[in-house]
Amino acid sequence: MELIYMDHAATTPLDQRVLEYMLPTLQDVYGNASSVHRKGQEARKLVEEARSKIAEVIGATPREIYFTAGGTEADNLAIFGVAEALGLTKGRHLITTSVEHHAVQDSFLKLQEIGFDITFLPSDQYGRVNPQDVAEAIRPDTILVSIMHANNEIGTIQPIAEIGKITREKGVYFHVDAVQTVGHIPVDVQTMNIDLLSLAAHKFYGPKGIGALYVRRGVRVKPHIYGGAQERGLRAGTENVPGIVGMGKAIELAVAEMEERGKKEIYLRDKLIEGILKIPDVRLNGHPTERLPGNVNVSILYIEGESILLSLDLEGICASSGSACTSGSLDPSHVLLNIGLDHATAHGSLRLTLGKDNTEEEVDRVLEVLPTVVHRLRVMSPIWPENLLK
Amino acid sequence: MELIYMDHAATTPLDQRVLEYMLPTLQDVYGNASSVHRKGQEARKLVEEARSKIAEVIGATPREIYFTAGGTEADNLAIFGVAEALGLTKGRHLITTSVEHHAVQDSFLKLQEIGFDITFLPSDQYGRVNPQDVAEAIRPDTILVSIMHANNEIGTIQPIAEIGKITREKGVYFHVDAVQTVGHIPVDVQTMNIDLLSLAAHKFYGPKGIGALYVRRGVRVKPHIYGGAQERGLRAGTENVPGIVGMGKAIELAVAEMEERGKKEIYLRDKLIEGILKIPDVRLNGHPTERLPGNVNVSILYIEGESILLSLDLEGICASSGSACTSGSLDPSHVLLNIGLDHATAHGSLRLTLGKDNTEEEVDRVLEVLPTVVHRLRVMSPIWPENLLK
Amino acid sequence: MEYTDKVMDHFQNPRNMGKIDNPSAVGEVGNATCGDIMRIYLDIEEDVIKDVKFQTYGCGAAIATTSIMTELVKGKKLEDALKVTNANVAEELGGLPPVKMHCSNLAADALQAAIEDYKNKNQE
Amino acid sequence: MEYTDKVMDHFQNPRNMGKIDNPSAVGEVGNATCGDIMRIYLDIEEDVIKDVKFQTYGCGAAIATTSIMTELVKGKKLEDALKVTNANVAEELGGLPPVKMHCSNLAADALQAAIEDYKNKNQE
Ligand SMILES: Cc1ncc(COP(=O)(O)O)c(C=O)c1O
Ligand SMILES: Cc1ncc(COP(=O)(O)O)c(C=O)c1O
Repeated sequence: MELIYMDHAATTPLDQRVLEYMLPTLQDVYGNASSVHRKGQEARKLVEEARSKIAEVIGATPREIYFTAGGTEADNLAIFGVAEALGLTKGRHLITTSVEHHAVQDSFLKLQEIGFDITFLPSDQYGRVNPQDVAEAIRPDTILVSIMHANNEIGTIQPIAEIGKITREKGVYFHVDAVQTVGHIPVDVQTMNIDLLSLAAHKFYGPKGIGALYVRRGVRVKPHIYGGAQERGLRAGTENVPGIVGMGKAIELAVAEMEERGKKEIYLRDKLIEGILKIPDVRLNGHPTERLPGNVNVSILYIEGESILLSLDLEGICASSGSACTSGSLDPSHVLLNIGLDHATAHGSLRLTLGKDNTEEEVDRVLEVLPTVVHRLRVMSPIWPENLLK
Repeated sequence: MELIYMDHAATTPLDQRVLEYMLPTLQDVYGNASSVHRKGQEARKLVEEARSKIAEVIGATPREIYFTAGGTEADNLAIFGVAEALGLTKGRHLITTSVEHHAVQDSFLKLQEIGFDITFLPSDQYGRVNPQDVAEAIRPDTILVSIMHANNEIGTIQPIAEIGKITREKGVYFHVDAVQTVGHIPVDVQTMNIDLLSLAAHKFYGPKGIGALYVRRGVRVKPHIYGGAQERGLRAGTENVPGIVGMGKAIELAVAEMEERGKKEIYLRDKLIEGILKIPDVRLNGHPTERLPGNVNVSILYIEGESILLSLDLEGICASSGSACTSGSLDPSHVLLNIGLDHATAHGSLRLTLGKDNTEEEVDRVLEVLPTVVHRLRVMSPIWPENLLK
Repeated sequence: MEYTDKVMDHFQNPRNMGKIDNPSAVGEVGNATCGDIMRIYLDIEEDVIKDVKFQTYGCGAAIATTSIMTELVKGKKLEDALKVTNANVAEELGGLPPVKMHCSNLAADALQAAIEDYKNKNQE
Repeated sequence: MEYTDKVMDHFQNPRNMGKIDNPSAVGEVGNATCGDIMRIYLDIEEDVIKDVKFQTYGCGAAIATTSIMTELVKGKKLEDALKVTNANVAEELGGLPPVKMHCSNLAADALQAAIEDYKNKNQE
């Protein structure tokens, strides 16, 4: 049975061209990039090349890019870093949304716990935030607005450029979690007026365990991890040279091939959505058009997500769900709840996220398998209307 | 010219057997280890195997091992994590030494800045801490003692087992930064009574960008990075599967070959030390016997460290120094200053750290080259006694 | 999820899945908010479970535990059935991931609810 | 360190390294605490630097900047020498890493100290 991987929002395979590019740093270029000697300097050179590539792609300068261990750490650094830099002087109010990734949400909950004042903006039924709401929420003591570029679960893209205009006008820092968008859709920190931007390589066919935070020149951020003087004092720890080098290569390839990949993914995505919506009692989650090229998210009524995933997995199809059983907590996805789904509908969510190597045959196979799986589980379900006790 | 790498304390080459073992996770085993489907589960399996290997080696159970992005993050997690877990209840006093790595020292300085009370214990001229000093420093409000196992600069090994007895008796958590020792000399959290232990893979021929914190069952620690539910809620972020898997393999090999590697390194180390001390006006830094198998650290009077490194590098020899010019700050190594060296002597430090693949020929070559380099720089130096103005 | 082969077998081929027309008793526990609902139909003759069927809304563990529970109690006297189920549904499955242990409790609760229903009806 | 080839050349083959017996003037700046000491010997005839030598304790950049500075001022009139050095020792070297820029200042200071010494002696 051929495996069909449709969980690219969770992680992407490492592009083999990236692996090949990384290999020297896993072999002969083993020096510590902070060492004075040639083994250190050859590593340093590759690190700085990667930094330049990343900067170029998002419209930044190399000195504005700081490597972290991933998207989560980049988000933590941005949020705790700004809170600490400005919390005792400019103010203690921060604004975010109710549909952020846990890396952002939980950082804000932590800040709230230690006495910061956090506004969680609502979203509409598609998961979109209203820029006007952002404008109205900003106060004199607001130090940061943090809003994701696109949602990892439902794929909805936020009006970042519009919000950036507002935050810039009001003189408030703007952080954007772009973990799901960099390498997939255009991101430009200049035209979008972004001050801090989080990236993670493993979402664009780069290695796991490496990410970066863009920090606009002059923006004040305190470190979150203390120690050596790496990353110009903002992020201590021996540089993950292979990770950094792989991230640089991956972003280069992703941007070069973005248009082509995007077109194909959108075509397959729309075919998938159309096909799945033919199953009765299924609803699309997320925005119908303002959504990531590869994202499909539906709620399938009367059945639970994990059991759908297991059934698909038995057919060789890899997917994900916002069901509590897969969320690592007792509740289903806060994103699904916050766009207005009830618990049962959220439990029945199914996310299929396409990548550059998915094919139309794979989409066809999913559309063949899924209705059977759904029917089988519904027949088993005590809440399927046909099974209700009279 | 053959390259002679003697900077293993900075980082080690990735063992090719480790790379081979990692390769599948850089290719076909690309799933997110937290995913329900088979691609996730095959990654999860390898992650848990690595966790078990690491646990076994240090005398822990798998559930006590938490992966981080490196030694620095492990140190930060231990120190900030305990401070936060106990700071509002048990007390706000923590004890460490004046010879810790920056990852520990700077974490404590940060805690001090936000109102914790930190005792920095002095060391003797060899960098060793007196267990009696630890016992006397412990107060009712002491929540943590953090002392490194062996010093990364001067190689001195601390009397960890003796200190562990004291902290256990007094009921105070004991954190040990074992980044320089795991895989090199025996570490056992049971016999040494250690509650938290930091590890970094790239110091024992594993990959960069991955480390771990051992947390004894029942020990209370708060997360330092917030987000997803990975690592049972203590460390958020998509698992660095290749890093974790490589770390497991590397520790397995290091422990299997520890005795053999150690014997060879000690032999070469002692030959190096003996030979270098024949140069006039050179002193050994660190303990004469209680030192890491591969560590040589000397101060070469009248000349400065970076210029020694550059000169050696031109001869193909990779080494390091505690000179300010290489420390990333304006001051020379705090370790060298805190064991009693004056600034000039600290600036003239040279560290040669041996690894498993160094040979006697390489040692001989260093002993041939170094005197010439030293002499050349001394002739250039206005503070060399022969150059002093009458 | 790290499910055992036995769990996956019961998930794929659930035993006694479906409903009983005119059952002696029905028990249902859980709700869609918490993510698991189990319904047990019993056909009881002289305090012996002649037939048992289930319907489950929930994760793989929920479906597998209900399935194996029905196997374990089928043909048993009510008093023995109550003992069996309280004990080791999870064990029978070769273990469950820690986060899924509540599922085996729920399966036991569903059976109890059904037997309770039977007793209530028979008292009348 | 990311030194240019020119820096490395001057570090490896420092020009005018050594001392002048009976110099017209000597200047020394820095101290071992901060990690750099530079000493300049001058042989001056009719306000022209006939010969210049240096000794430096310090990092690669410190040695290279002193070396190139001596090259730049040798044969120059004192007033021109003062101009040259204040300007672009670093530039001549093809740039220096940011953390090393103070070295070029120090080299300039050393020359100034030596010329100062000369002036003081000549006033007497
Ligand atoms: C939107 C978003 N933010 C942050 C993260 C966290 O990234 P990582 O898991 O690489 O730390 C992810 C992915 O998991 C994400 O999708
Ligand atoms: C003793 C010690 N602690 C902590 C660290 C930090 O480890 P890393 O640089 O891998 O984060 C190091 C190495 O740099 C070390 O030698």
